[in-house]
Amino acid sequence: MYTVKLEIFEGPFDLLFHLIEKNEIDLMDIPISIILDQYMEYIRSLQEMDLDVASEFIVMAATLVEIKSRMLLPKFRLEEEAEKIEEDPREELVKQLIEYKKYKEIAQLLSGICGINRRFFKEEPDLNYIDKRVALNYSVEDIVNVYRKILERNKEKENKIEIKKEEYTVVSKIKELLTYLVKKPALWFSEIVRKSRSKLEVVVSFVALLELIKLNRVAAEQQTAYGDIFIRFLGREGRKHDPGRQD
Amino acid sequence: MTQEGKIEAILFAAGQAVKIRTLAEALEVTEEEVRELLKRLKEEYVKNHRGIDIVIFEDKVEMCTNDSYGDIVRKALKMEITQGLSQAALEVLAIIAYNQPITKAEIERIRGVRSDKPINTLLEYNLIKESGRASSPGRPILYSTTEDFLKYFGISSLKELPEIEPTS
Amino acid sequence: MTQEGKIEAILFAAGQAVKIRTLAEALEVTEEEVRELLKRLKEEYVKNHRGIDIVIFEDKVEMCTNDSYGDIVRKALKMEITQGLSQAALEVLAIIAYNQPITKAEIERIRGVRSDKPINTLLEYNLIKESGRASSPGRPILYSTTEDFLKYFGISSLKELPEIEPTS
Repeated sequence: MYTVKLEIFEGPFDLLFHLIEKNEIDLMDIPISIILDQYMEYIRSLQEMDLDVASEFIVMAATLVEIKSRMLLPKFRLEEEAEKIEEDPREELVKQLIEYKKYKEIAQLLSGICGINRRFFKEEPDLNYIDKRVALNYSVEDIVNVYRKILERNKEKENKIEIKKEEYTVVSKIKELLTYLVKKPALWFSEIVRKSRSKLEVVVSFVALLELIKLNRVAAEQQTAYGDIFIRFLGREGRKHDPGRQD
Repeated sequence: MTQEGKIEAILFAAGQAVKIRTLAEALEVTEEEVRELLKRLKEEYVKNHRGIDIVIFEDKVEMCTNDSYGDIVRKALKMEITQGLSQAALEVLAIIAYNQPITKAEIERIRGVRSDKPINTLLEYNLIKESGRASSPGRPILYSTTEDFLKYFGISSLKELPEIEPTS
Repeated sequence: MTQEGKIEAILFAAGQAVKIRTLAEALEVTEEEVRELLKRLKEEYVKNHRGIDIVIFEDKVEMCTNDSYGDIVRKALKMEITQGLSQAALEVLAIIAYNQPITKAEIERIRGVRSDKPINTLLEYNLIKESGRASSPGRPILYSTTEDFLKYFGISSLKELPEIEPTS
């Protein structure tokens, strides 16, 4: 099973914190390019180990890419626009990181004082000193309710085992795209978007596409900003690695 | 940590009689040494008028309430305890009521947790009883509800237990 | 008989949390005096490395084992070592403790990651509970911490949680 996932990091915020601390970065002035590179490096290393990457990590990668591009943009903006957009594109992310950090610290503190496995309670009164008629002030309803709850609890557990929520992962999406490209070696990205069942799936498909470009399996072309992307398949082994090809 | 402290913690957490041998094994001392420690512990309880006490019978020991405080304990518990079964005990009772006769292993499979303590409590309350042994390997004890169960829960026979379909 | 002995006896015999008010009425003293006695009792337990301890939360007090004897208790009573709380579960617990009642969506927004699993773990441990539904669309379930949360973390009341700075 590939459920090992990012066991070391609780989520994208956790990973970002690790990177910020490792690089001794000021939270108020994060060098997005450096962080983005290291973030992607980590995710890629997981993919190389053939581990599935939880979709939240992919969404964060897309957010970082967006922040990076927005930080490059103002240079090319018209003056009036530049004035209007004064805010730091990192602001929202930093706010979230600071909030998350608070609870990460509290969690640490709670872990130190947690009595589970260490502190035991008695749970039952000493029968010698209580009036049975008072202590057993129950009706058959109580038994029925308790038993119903047990059955429901067990049923829920079973359901949880049976229905595993579908998750989109870059690795599986790359495989899916490759299979599709073999049948249809040229297509528009909008086609993939149309087939997606959620925004998340679109994001994951997009990251998968970037990976395929990097691996030289496809060529992509975008004529205008925000325009559709034309994708061309370069063969199963990619252009560079194609053993049958002679340049 | 002290040796007496260890024994005190184990006896409190057990909530029932514990074998001297069990204590000896846990503390990695001889049974004689455990008996010596228990004697010292009891002396300390008596000397300092503690609210707790221990009773030793044959090869077992159990923590209990110091009976000289019996009156005030009864008075306080009368105000405090209107429903004396823990959630765990109620769950075990419900499982036995609907599946009797049933073994401990089956109860624990349904609940997903160890259930010695609540079973013991229910036996003490006389709400359940041992009713033979299963034919499965090890011939485990089977448990059923008692007449007292019917009496305290206000039904005249088990047939009156409503059927349950798990709703979802 | 001593006042501490009386309290000790009541708390032991109750086997559950007892209201400070009940103790005051039983001992015929004020609640402040009970709190003072509880403080002395706890000090005595700590100083002498007793196996038992008391935990005070909100307006109640309950007897329990001393945390430092946890390992030997588990060993002696052959308790399975339940998996401790994961980092994820502790994060969710922290978020709920400071923002209760709170929905799953809000928890996940703060953590930036799906949190079904840790929420279920906390429900199984009875450290959090469902406490109604939000009025927002879909009427999502609200979660709050339980009394067991205070008991197992030795927090006397939610107000006692360390303050957290809005910025760092």
